[in-house]
Amino acid sequence: MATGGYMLLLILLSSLLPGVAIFFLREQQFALRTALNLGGATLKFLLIIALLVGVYRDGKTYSLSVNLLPGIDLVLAADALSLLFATLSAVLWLVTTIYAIGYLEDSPNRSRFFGFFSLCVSATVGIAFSGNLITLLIFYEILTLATWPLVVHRGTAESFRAGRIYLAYTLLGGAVLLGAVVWLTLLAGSEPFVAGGYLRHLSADQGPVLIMIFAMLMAGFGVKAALLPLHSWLPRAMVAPAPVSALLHAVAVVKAGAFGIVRVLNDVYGVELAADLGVTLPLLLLAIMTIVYGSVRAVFADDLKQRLAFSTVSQVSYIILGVALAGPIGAVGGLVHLVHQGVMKITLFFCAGNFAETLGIHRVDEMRGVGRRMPWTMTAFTLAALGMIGIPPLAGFISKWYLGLGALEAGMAWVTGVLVVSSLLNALYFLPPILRGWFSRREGPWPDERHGGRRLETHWMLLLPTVTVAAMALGMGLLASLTISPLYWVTFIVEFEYGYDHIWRAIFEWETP
Amino acid sequence: MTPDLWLLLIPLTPLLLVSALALPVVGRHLWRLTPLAVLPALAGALWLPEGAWAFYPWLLLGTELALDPVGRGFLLLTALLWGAAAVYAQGYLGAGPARVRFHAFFLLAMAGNLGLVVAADVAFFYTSFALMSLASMGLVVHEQRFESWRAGWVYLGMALMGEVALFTGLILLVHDAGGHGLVRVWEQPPGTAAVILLLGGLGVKAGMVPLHLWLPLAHPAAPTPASAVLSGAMIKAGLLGWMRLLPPGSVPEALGTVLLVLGLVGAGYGVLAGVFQHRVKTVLAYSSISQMGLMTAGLGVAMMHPALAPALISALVLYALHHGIAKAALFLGVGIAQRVGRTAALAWLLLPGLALAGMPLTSGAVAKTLLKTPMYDAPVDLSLVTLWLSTAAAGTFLLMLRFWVLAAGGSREPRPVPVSLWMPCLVLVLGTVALPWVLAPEDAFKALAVEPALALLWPMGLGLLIGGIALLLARFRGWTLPRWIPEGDLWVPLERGGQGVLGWISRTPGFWHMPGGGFTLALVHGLPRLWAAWLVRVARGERLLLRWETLGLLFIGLVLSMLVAIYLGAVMVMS
Amino acid sequence: MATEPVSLQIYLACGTLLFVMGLHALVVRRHLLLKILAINIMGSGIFMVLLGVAAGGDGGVDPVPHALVITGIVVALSATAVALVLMLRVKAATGLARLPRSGPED
Amino acid sequence: MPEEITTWFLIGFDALLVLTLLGVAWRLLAGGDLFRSVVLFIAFGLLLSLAWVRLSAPDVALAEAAIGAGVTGALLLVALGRLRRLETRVFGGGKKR
Amino acid sequence: MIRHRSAPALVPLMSLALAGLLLVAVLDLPSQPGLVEPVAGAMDRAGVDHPVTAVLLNFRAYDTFLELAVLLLAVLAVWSLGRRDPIPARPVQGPVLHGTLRHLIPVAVVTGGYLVWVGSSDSGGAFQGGAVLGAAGVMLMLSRPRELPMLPAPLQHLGLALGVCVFLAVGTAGLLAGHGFMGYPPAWAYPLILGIELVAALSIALTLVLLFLGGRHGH
Amino acid sequence: MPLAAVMADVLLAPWLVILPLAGALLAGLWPAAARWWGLLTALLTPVMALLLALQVHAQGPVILDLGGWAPPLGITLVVDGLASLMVLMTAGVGLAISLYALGYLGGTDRGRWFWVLWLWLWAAMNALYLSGDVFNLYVTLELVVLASVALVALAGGAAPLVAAMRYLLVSLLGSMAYLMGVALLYGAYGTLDLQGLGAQVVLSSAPMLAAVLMTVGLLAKSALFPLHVWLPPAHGSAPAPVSAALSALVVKVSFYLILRLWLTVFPALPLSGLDVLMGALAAGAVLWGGLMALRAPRLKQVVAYSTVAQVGYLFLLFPFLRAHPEGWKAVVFFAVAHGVAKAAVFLAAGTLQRAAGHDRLAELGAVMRGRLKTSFALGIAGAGLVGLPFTGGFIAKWLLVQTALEAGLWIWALVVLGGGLLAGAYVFRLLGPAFEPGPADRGRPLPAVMEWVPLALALLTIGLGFAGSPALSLLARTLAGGGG
Repeated sequence: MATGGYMLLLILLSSLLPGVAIFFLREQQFALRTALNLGGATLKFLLIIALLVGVYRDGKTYSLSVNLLPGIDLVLAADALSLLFATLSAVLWLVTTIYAIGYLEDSPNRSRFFGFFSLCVSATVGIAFSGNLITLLIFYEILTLATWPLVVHRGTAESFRAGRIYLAYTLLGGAVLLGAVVWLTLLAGSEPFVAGGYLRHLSADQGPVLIMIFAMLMAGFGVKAALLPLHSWLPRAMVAPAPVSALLHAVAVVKAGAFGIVRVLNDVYGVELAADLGVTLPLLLLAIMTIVYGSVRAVFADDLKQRLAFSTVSQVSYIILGVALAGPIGAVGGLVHLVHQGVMKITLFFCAGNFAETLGIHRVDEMRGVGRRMPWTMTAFTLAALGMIGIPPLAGFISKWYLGLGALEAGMAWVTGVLVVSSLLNALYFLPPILRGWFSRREGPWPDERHGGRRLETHWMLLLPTVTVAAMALGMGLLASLTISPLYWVTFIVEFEYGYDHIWRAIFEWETP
Repeated sequence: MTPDLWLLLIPLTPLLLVSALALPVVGRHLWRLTPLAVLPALAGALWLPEGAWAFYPWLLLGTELALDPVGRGFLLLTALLWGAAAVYAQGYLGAGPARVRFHAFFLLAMAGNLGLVVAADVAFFYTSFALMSLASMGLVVHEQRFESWRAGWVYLGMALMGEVALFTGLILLVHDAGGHGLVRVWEQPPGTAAVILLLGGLGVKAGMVPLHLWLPLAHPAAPTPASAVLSGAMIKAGLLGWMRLLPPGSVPEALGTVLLVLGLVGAGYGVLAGVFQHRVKTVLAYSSISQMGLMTAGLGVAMMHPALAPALISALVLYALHHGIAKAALFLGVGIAQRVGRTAALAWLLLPGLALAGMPLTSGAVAKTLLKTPMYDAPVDLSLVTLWLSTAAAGTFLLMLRFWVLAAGGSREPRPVPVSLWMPCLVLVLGTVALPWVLAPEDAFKALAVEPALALLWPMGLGLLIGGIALLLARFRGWTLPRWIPEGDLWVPLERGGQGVLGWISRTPGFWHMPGGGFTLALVHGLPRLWAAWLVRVARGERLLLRWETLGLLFIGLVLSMLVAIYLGAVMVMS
Repeated sequence: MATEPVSLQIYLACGTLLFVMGLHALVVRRHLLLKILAINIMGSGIFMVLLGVAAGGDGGVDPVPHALVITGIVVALSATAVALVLMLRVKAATGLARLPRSGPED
Repeated sequence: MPEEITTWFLIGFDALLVLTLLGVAWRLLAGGDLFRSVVLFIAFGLLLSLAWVRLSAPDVALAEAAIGAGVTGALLLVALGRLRRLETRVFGGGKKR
Repeated sequence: MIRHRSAPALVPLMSLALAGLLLVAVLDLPSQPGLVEPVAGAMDRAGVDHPVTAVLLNFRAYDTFLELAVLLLAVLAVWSLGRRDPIPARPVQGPVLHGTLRHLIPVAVVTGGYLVWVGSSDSGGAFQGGAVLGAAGVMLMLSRPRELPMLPAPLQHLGLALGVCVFLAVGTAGLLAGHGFMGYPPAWAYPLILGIELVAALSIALTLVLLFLGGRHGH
Repeated sequence: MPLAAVMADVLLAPWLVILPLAGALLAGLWPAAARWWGLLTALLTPVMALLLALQVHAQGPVILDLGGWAPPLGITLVVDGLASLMVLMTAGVGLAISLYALGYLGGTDRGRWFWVLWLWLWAAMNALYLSGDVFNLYVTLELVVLASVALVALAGGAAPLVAAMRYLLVSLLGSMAYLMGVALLYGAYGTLDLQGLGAQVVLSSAPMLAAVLMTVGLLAKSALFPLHVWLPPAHGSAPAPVSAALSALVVKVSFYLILRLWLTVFPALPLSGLDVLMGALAAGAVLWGGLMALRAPRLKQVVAYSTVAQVGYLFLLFPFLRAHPEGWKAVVFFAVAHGVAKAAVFLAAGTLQRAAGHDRLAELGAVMRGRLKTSFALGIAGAGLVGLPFTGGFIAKWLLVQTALEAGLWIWALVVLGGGLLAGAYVFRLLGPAFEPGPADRGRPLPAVMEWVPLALALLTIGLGFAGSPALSLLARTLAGGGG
């Protein structure tokens, strides 16, 4: 059973060890640090590819188990869902690393930054590969710890305030989560994640307790996923440097929360049980409220990054919405959005970073005419933003398509109304920057132009990752049916998860006319 | 070349060209190739075999492309118009700085328009539709005037509304059908909700009253070549969508009635609102609304009487072709008319205008005749409909009169007309005459018969009469046309109301601008203060604890209370 | 030669009272020397209780408590010695042979 | 009878001793003059060793007299002396406590 | 929270309550045999005749060892606190004291030695003897504060630690010899105990003197 | 196998007293080489402690009769899982403290005294952990007190001296209360042996009072709120290795004793009622200490108040003892985890303080940025205090919460979780200065060992994250109560 667990360990260490090493580098050791960064990121990427090959081609199972306490193990395991999230993290880490190297050129405390950055990624990958709830909790908390230094990286009073608020929320969430996990472990033991959940055998009178625990779990994971009453930390955490916002919002933190919710719903409770307990509907409603609220707030945010942050609040709840629909197609939509939102949002943050770093643009109304000055970045921004709205053929469209179908399948056609409202709101806050960027004329100089007179519109290390992820956002939608696409993968996961074998057919039935 | 690749090339070519625009050095000059991007489509429309079908499992959600007769007609129209407009744009835009941008959006919209014509599955249709809608936004606001921004916002807002309605409708269709290939979708009659959503969603694009509000704003605002394709090709996408997604026979007949009524209202209203306009392009825009109303009504009849559908559909295709070419010719002609003398201007605009009004020998005559003919065969009496159609034709003629007056009037500065302007225009003008003879020679002959010709001519006479009176009044009595209906008709009061609401929101205290909202506000500012007060209290307590009296008191107190606790515990255990 | 039961009770009570008296003084008196004395008195009270217990046994005088008390006396002496020196150092450092009423300001 | 008288006498002696002990302890802990407290403490130790004899613990009595009263007393006295000296030296003639 | 005004009044009250409870417990103590029987039963193997000494140096030798350690540690602690101050002027002045001390010291030395010796069979022992010896030393210090015939530092250290060291050595030897930690071979018990007592008494005496001096040597 | 066979016959436990004591004596007799004796002892003792733990784990608990005299008469050494775990923890932390002290104190005069006293303290703690006799425990307790008071005073200056004085008096008060308990127990049952007492104690006035006096006395020594006031000044103003020893180890000593007493001697006394009182005090400690730590302006004070808070967790012991047969193990594991983490934090704080010349949090940023290794250690160990994962603290927190929930005492679970939040707040407050903008400054030059030791201890904190099972199985070999 536990074959090749070292692979998983290696994947974890591939970011952890360089991270720790970087931590102790002197500020001036640029080449070594860059080599460690990129080496680690590339290695992780390659290892994950190897893992994928191992799982899908050779049918190997990977797991690793370390005893923590009697009856409680730290379990690392690679199933389809973990691989999805891990791959996303690995790829985006690689990209973000390049971006961050370019972004932080000449800024102080780079060693510290990259050290924690790598730690953060290690925790995220740990979350991905967690084989049971306790392991998930452990890495989830590590993530809190590793992220805080990044939030306060700039060291201003504002960032400390943001850091405090971030901590207050996440630690509280962590505490609630710990309580819930312990409680659950007492009830059902420390079982590994299993498709369909492992709580079925509990007697019926445990129902109220299970509901209580579910609520606590959702609260715990909901903090990072920025579910409605617990979202306030996120827009404030925007004071962090752009690569952090990018990774934080696209992959690491918010996704960790969403991923946790997915795990709980699918592999701990199991959708059926959750539906029987009646907990999916409240979750669904919460997700919907978050979606709408986040969008509304984004509309009124002037600061570009702030707008993106509220957009994240809204978009991450799509994932939760999808799984809370408690049907296979909705789950496809939710899970695929996990990846899609990540890629699109990271693009947006990269773009915001490019604007800020190159021209000093921070506010939406400063973006007038930026399309002419930075066409590549603006194109990337446009692609990602349109994807967020759900415009085909971008990645976000695929998510919304399945979410909509999932809602219909679940007999909740009204949810499509939510999607519609949200899409319109998304358009309302994403289109103005796009239009201003492309069609307005700039009068006067840029707020703070730094990269004037070069051949490229900005540093290549900023541009390349941005364009890459934008292309990914496009490709994931346009080529959604390829066997390497996230959609394909997610469908595979969900088929396994729900025991259906006809999803693929149900969605992709072609007949010659 | 296999149809597989060919079909894909139709939407792909413009996209490839867009990408090529981004090339470092040559990219800046590649915009000159824009007209060539329609060539695969044109060639496909002309030479691809009937029933060509291709399947691309890797694209999007699995994409099917196909070419059926309806598609062929629309493809021809689309390719022709976009090609003409592209050539025209070469000369029209000159060397403006934003030229590349214009061409980029132009190409994107072109790709969308071409793609939706050949799409044979719902997802690709929607993708193309969205691409076209959004990219045209770039065309509408291209000139960056206040007017174009206003038009652009209205356009975009309504287009997005249409998109989401379309999206939802499509999802409902797909859900019911269990697949998204068009063929599969047709197997299942659409549900009421889907029908309503699709009606509305596509109705925006088709300029269906009352969803037409964007149209009279956007068409005049856009650069002329863009107006041409907007009015000539893109609004037909709505019609095509209806034909594709709500095929007559599988939809409830009530929908046909609704479409018929809305179409007829639109046909009349377009004329009514159009004649009161004071700008050339606005008049043309209203004319489009009116014409689209006619086509909508035709489709409505087809839905009401599926037996008539085949004939009506092919008539509608022809009508769409006719209207597209004529309208595009008019728009392009407007651009030329501004540069030449009054007579020459009228010469450029006369033929397409007449065609639009249904002058015998033109495509209009054939199209109108073909459209009306099946209605005479309807199981119920549709004479009221046909009468209305004829009346609308009178209106159209009136509208054209208004158009000519406006186009020929006003100040003008003669400039040379480059070949890139007059050549496409000429092609289209000729097309208005040649079209029926090429595509449906038999029907063209039939339309020359006396009865249809009369049916076509009396409305024109009526129109001429009314128009003549008005002209005479204007000339000799100084009568001016009242501005009863503003440009964008219903939008104007809506906008005022909306501004009021927005103003109210912006006047409310800064709640919305606070990063965390009211709750967090209280949390962030209230709690720390409370917290600090608490800490001070605790520190005072600590000093108190530091005293030996307190310490001793607590020590002894602890001993005593622990004793009590154990005693109580013992009592509890005993009992 | 076991002591009379009544006497034993007297001594036991005395030991207890000495203990509490010492405790009270430790708490209430502020001079460190008095506090140190108080602790010694507490210890003496305990020793008295122990020895009282030893003398009250059934089978004669129990030698074990005696040993304990001797040990205890030595331990008390050690603690007292350290405490006295510490008191002197405190006095030298702060000028007071008592504990400040509040913590050191820093 | 004589045995009983002896018993009562002894009990009386015990009671007296105990009362004296308590009184001395009380006085010495009451504060006031530190020197008197120390002297009383030495006396207390000596009385205590008497009590230990009464409790049939001659070993302890010896130890108490030598250590409890003797050595501790000496330590207290010398500490008191040093305390006073610190007072006069550093703080210029402060008197007691 | 306790109001600090009420604290002084509350302390006696609560002390009284505690005293009452303690009295109840103490006076209520049952009459039990204690360890009289086991001690008596083990005396034949104890190596000494006096039960208290047997308890101190055999049955509970570990206690006594640690007690010596406490004493030593006390000196070390005192030393760690700083250098010694000179002894202040005698608390009681006058020639009487001086003369008395002169005669008292030899008596004390003899008494101390005797007490150690007699400890094995009767009341007395290392602590008592050591204390008396120490008292003699203290008196010596008091009588001649200026001209102290103090031992050199290393010897002081050795003398201080000797008791503990020897005790530890004997205890460890017992462990190594299989009698358990702090155990003696029964035959060797008496000489070993006596030896330990002697050394301990010396150390104790030195300790007491040094404690009296306070602080570590040097000026 | 051969090793195990040989070890089976060796009586290791006494050596754990003999070894550090011999080291202490040698260091005292040969002051110039004190540090080398100290180092030797510090290297040998952990080996011994590890062997002892392995032996106990393999063979189960043993009671050694000292001098061959069986319990009612003689003194016993109780060598069981609990004792050996504490000895092991002390040894591990002790080794780190010793190595650190090599750098921190160098060859100064004060350094010599540190070594002597520290080895005495170590010996005394080991003696206490292993002792099985209530009176013997008193003597060892006094040894611990004298050594630690002297260590606190070692810093010199008014504040440490006052702190030491207060500490001494409170400790002596506690000792006296304890001794009174011993007297009462002996008076009631005529024996001093823990097991023997445990077998006899029933619910009556004398043992009740004894239990209360001993417990409260020891509570004062272990600084449970509200008797904690002596701790922050003492731990906060002592030299860094001393602070580490006191906060990590000495506080645990009296806790250990309380645990031992209630586990072995007083299981017959009812806990229903007492558990609420103690739980309330524990919660009070967690809250109070946490709040004070949030307010304290100096690094070491914050850490000291953190100890006050974390001592609170230890005394969840009582609710757990009552409601859960295995509950105390969670608390013991917490004690171990806290010991290691707290020592690391204090040592790291000492390094920073030494480098910067002060430990005012607000002005510590530059040095924290300059001394990354140390800040890192502070961070990891701080995470251990908060109970973030992969540290022993997490496992401990997990166990506490698990125990509380298993026993149905969710309110104490809330206390633990809430306390974790407060801990998070003050630990991140400690780390905050490192992230302020500004120059990095390595401060005064320091020996490398002062940077590496805290880091190593911090990593040990992480190692403890995986020590849950071994520790619990070692604790399973603990001698249970005689009466119960």
